[in-house]
Amino acid sequence: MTLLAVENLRIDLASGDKRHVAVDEVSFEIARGETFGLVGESGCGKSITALAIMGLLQRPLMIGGGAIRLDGRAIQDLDQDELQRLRGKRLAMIFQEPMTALNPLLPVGRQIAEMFILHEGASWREAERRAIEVLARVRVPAPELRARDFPHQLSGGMRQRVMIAIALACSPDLLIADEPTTALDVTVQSEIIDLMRELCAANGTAILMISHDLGLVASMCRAVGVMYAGRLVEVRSSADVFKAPAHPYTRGLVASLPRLGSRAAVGQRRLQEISGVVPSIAGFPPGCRFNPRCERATDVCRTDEPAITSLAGGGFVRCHHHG
Amino acid sequence: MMKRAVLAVSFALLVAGHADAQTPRKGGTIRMTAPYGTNISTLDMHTTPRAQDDIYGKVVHRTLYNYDSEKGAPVLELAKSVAVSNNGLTHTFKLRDDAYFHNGKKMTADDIIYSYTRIMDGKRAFAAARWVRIIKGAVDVEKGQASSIEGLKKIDDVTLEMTLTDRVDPGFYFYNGNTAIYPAGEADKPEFLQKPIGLGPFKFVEHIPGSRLVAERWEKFYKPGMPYADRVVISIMGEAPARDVAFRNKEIDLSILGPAQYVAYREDANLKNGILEVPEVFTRHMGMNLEFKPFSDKRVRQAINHAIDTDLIIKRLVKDKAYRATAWLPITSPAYDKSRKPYAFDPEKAKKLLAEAGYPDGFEFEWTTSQNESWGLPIVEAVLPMLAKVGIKVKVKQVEVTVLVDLRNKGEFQAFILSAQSGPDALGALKCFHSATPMTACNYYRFKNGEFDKLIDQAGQTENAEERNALLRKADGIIYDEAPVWFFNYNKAVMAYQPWIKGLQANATELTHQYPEYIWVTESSPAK
Amino acid sequence: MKLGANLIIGGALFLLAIVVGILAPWIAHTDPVMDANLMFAEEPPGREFWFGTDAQGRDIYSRVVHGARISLTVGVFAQLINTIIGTALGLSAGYWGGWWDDFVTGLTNLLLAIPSLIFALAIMAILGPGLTSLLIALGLTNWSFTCRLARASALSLKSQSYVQASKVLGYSHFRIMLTQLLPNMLGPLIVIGTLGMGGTILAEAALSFLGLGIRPPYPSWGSMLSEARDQITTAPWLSVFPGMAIFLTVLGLNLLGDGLRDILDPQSRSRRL
Amino acid sequence: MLAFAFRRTLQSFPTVAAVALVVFVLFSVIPGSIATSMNDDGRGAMDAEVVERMRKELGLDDPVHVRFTKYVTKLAVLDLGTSFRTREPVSQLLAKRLWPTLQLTLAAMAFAIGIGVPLGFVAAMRPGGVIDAVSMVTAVSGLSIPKFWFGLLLMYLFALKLGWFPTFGYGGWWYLILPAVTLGVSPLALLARTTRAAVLEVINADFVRTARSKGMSETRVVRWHVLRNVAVIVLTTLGLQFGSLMGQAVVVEKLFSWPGIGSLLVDSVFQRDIPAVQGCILLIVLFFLIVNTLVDIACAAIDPRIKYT
Repeated sequence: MTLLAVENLRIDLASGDKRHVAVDEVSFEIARGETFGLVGESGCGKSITALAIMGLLQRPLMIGGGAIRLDGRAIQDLDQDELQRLRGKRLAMIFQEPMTALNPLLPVGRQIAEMFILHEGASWREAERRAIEVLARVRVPAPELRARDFPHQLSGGMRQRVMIAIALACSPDLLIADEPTTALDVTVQSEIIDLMRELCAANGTAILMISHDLGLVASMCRAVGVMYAGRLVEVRSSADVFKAPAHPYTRGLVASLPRLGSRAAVGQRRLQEISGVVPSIAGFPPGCRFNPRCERATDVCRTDEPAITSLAGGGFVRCHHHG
Repeated sequence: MMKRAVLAVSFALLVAGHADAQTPRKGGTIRMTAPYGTNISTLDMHTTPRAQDDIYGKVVHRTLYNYDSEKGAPVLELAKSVAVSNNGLTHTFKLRDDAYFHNGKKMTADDIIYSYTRIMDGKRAFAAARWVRIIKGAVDVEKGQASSIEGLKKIDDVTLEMTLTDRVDPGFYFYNGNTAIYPAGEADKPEFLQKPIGLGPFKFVEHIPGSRLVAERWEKFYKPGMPYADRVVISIMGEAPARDVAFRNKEIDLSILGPAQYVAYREDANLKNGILEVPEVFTRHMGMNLEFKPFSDKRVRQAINHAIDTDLIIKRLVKDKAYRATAWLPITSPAYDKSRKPYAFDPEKAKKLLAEAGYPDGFEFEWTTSQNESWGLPIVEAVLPMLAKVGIKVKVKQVEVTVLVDLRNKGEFQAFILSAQSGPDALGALKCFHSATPMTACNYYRFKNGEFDKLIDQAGQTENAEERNALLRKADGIIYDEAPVWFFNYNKAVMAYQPWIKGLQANATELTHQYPEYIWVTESSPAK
Repeated sequence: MKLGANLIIGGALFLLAIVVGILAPWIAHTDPVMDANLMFAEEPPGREFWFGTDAQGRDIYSRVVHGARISLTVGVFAQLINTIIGTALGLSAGYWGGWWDDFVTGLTNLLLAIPSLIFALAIMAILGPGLTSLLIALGLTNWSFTCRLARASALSLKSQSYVQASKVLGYSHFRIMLTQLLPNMLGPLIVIGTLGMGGTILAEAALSFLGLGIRPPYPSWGSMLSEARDQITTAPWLSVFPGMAIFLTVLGLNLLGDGLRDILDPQSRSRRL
Repeated sequence: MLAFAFRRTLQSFPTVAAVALVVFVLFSVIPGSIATSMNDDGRGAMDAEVVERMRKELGLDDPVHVRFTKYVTKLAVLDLGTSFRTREPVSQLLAKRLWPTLQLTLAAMAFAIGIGVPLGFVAAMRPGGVIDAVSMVTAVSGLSIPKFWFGLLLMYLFALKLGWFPTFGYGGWWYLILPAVTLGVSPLALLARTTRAAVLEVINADFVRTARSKGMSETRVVRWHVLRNVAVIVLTTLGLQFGSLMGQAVVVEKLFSWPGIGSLLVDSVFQRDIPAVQGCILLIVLFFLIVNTLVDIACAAIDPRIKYT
């Protein structure tokens, strides 16, 4: 029951006459109702992968190859009309910055109501009424009043609830959440995550969660894909990733997490950071793209690109020295 | 040169005469233009000295005299006859008994007395005071020492006695548009400025300030069968290029032409038959301040006249839209000396004269000018290199006309270039050079010549016109020789008119001043 | 792509005008004032007179070339005065705030409300036509946008940490304004200044049309164009060449300003100009 | 909103007062006078006595402080004085000119908005494309041409050669077109540029991406989410441009013999009709303040973040 399958996706960045490959050889699958996380540092390509799935890539970015299948049907080449029918209805997305992601000049109720106009042919009056219902569902107090508020009158958490309300208004099959809590206060983060998980579970909506926070993703998702410099370097179940990270980068991510309760087991190890910086897409290093920052790097890492190695218990890793 | 001028005059008269030969058509609209600025400055004629405003004045108002373009002299308009006393000072007018104001009231001697007395109101400044001041006792009213003008007496409703201070022809004074006759009392009401009432052939309808003035036929106008046209529209169009387009586009019937357009219209097969030319009574000149050291020497002033190739400027720059000035009085003046030759273009002689006067290396002077195309900057720009050739350097000071006039009146100049009215009253024009005339009046040059003064005084006392003209001719010759100005040209006014316009008058005092009752419009006019 | 084109075409046009102005005495064929020969008045463009001659028989090419000097002097210096006044007032107002800010803001609003052309017209009428008058009239009346910009920049910059740090370090206000604030707003100021120069050249032409332009006989493009307008049908070359000179130079300045904006002031796309 | 309008009126009071002062000062030192300007056709028909009498009648020779006190006390009761030239009350003079000027400026603005805004939109839709390049070069060209020359060229082309419009005159909308186009061309260019920039800014905003993610067609994205936001920016530009529009109107009105405030102002400056000059400038400033207050109200109505202050 695969809902979404991303196969060998490549995203190009055209700049002048040159083309850079921003994302390459990205493949993963999400089943109906499943939760899948995509983790990586900023600039690794996880957000544009999400935009590619939504069909929202804008020049100079474009899909360079591979396929994105929804229920087995390739959607990357669909025309705009068909894509529009998918977006919002079957695929929905929440963005990182709820302040800028909402139109400052329109009441939030109206911004939710648009969904019913677009996808369910409702009248404005009907749509406004249902917008209030949705607001209630995302546990916004006094939804009738809030619906008339403008974004700048709401708190960050409230705004993100509105975003969730918009995204889930038409009960999509897949919700893509791009760093949904990064811009929020820590105290409201978990509320939002819980809300999302709960509503999605109730609707049978699958989630593609995108974050730089491995801990958050692992706690929420069944499976995790780790991206580095435009490539997936490891795809595993969340449990496995924590237990035995296969890729040195994943290991670094895991090690940099503060973990309550597990500190005793691991001993008094200090939180680690991964040294070095993410390479720019204009100049990926030859061989393994992680090699300049990898403590295990050898000559082969500097010349040959590592191939995919399937791992026991499902998933794969892309490393010469995994394990 | 002279021949052409005379030809032009007769041509102009021919046009007018020919037009009258046909049977005038009744009806139609005359679309005039007011070309000298972007407004009609006021609807109260008494306050304004501007030629622009008198275009409206001629349409709606009337004065005691009119200027007869064919005779070249003022003629009685609101009076049927005038008797002059033996001493030449008291004039008794028999007024028209058929002239009605636009409010239906009949004109009487009271209206004339009212109008002239209003003009002399000492608390207010009416430009026309300059003319009315010739009436005995008018000055006392102006100074507030009397409430009525002593020299104006009503004998009965249609008889008016006017006593003057000097032996002059009152026609030269009371043909001026700003001495218009108003119905007694009306002009003191504030609404008069919004809806003026006059005696003219057309009745005021509307004035959109800055755009147009409309007047319609006055049915009770005193000349039988006149006016011919139903309406007069005066469009206010100060921009020559816009006027040019509008005329070619047949949106206006009359347009004053500048030099550039004069050439173009003359060369255009369609337009060349609709050009009316008149030698006007204006003398364009560079006035010199005789108290400025170099200019105090007659030889320097003559040298300047010799150094400038005036004919060339008239031919090439002014495009023959002018007649070479041979002295102060214009061609149409009865005192004009036809035999006089203008200063010859002779730089060598100019240099010699300068050397004799003690300026072998020339000198520098400041020349105040406006932007006017006919008597301003373009002329100055053409003269600069000519004066430079004889060693005279010129510093150009460009100002607005308003400022130029102000500076001239205060005597704050070394030289200026302007146009001055030099007719039709020859005596009045030459009086400006009389040493008794103060600088503030019009002797801006501070000209002083005993012989000249004597001639002018004599002429003022002479009754016989021919004798007087002979004296004035001689005086004009002194001006020519003394050269307090650079004699540039007499204006040739040129007006383009559409083929359907008939009955235009070649008015030498100002070509745009048309008595509109004589104008008629043929069927072919596109205007309704 | 297009950004570059703006900059190059605009810069080239402006540079051309400047070079022509500088080289005027060498590349002009005749003296623009004294070489008037009425025998050759209103000759159409030809081999001897490239752009034809004017009513006084002066070579229009030479006058256009010399006109570059006057027109550019007016454009550059008047705008420079505007920029200096606007920056000084805006910068100090934004930095100091208080009554001074209120005063400057009021002054700016005043200037915005009186159309600058009308203000300039009044000043020209008082001072009389001439180059100095023009510089004053156009230089004192067009600084409101610059002032608003400088003030807004100063307001946002003064809370930045490095400016705060300079304060802590005890730098004088004057030094902070000059060394910390000014360099950071230079980009947008240059853009506004470049665009303003074009406006100033056009304003000079408008004043000439209204009869209060440059002091003759030295030519400016605006006065040439204005003088030639009567002959626009009979001798079109009289107006075409000075008109094109104005058009191309101002076009160049506008393109240059746009191009500079893309480089120097990228975030200001929609700043209310 | 009424309270806002009221407060704005109060706030603009110092501006109006300052304008009155500046204008008074400027025109008390101007050379020449109404009396000498009467001779501006070079006929010299004003004699010295009349000039002197006129100066006295109009109080031109009074000391500055006397004139200023007179001016201010009159102004305080909204009396703009009497025109030196026509001897009418200045308010009456202005009233006659108000409607033509409103017609002209509104028509010019309508032209500028009607063409400039769509042009900016089209250009922004494909930045860097051919349409963008052509429309922006056109816009910049409109900004670079001397107004009176442009007006003359229009006159020749559309009145004389093609005969589509009358050359001059005041009447129906037919007469309005050429002057309005002449006047509107530079605000058009500015609006096109501003709109383009604003659209580019808005179209790349996050909330537009959100709108797209909802499955909205581009037309709806523009209609529902771009237009409003662009409108705020464009409106503000419009308000500020109004001042320079009134300045340009001076040139255009003179060229086309349009009976508006602008041509009255130029006449009055040249004829030294100082009360009329003062009245015109005050009216223009008032115009500007009203338009900008309206713009602010409109912006506040569109943008909930703007408070009436």
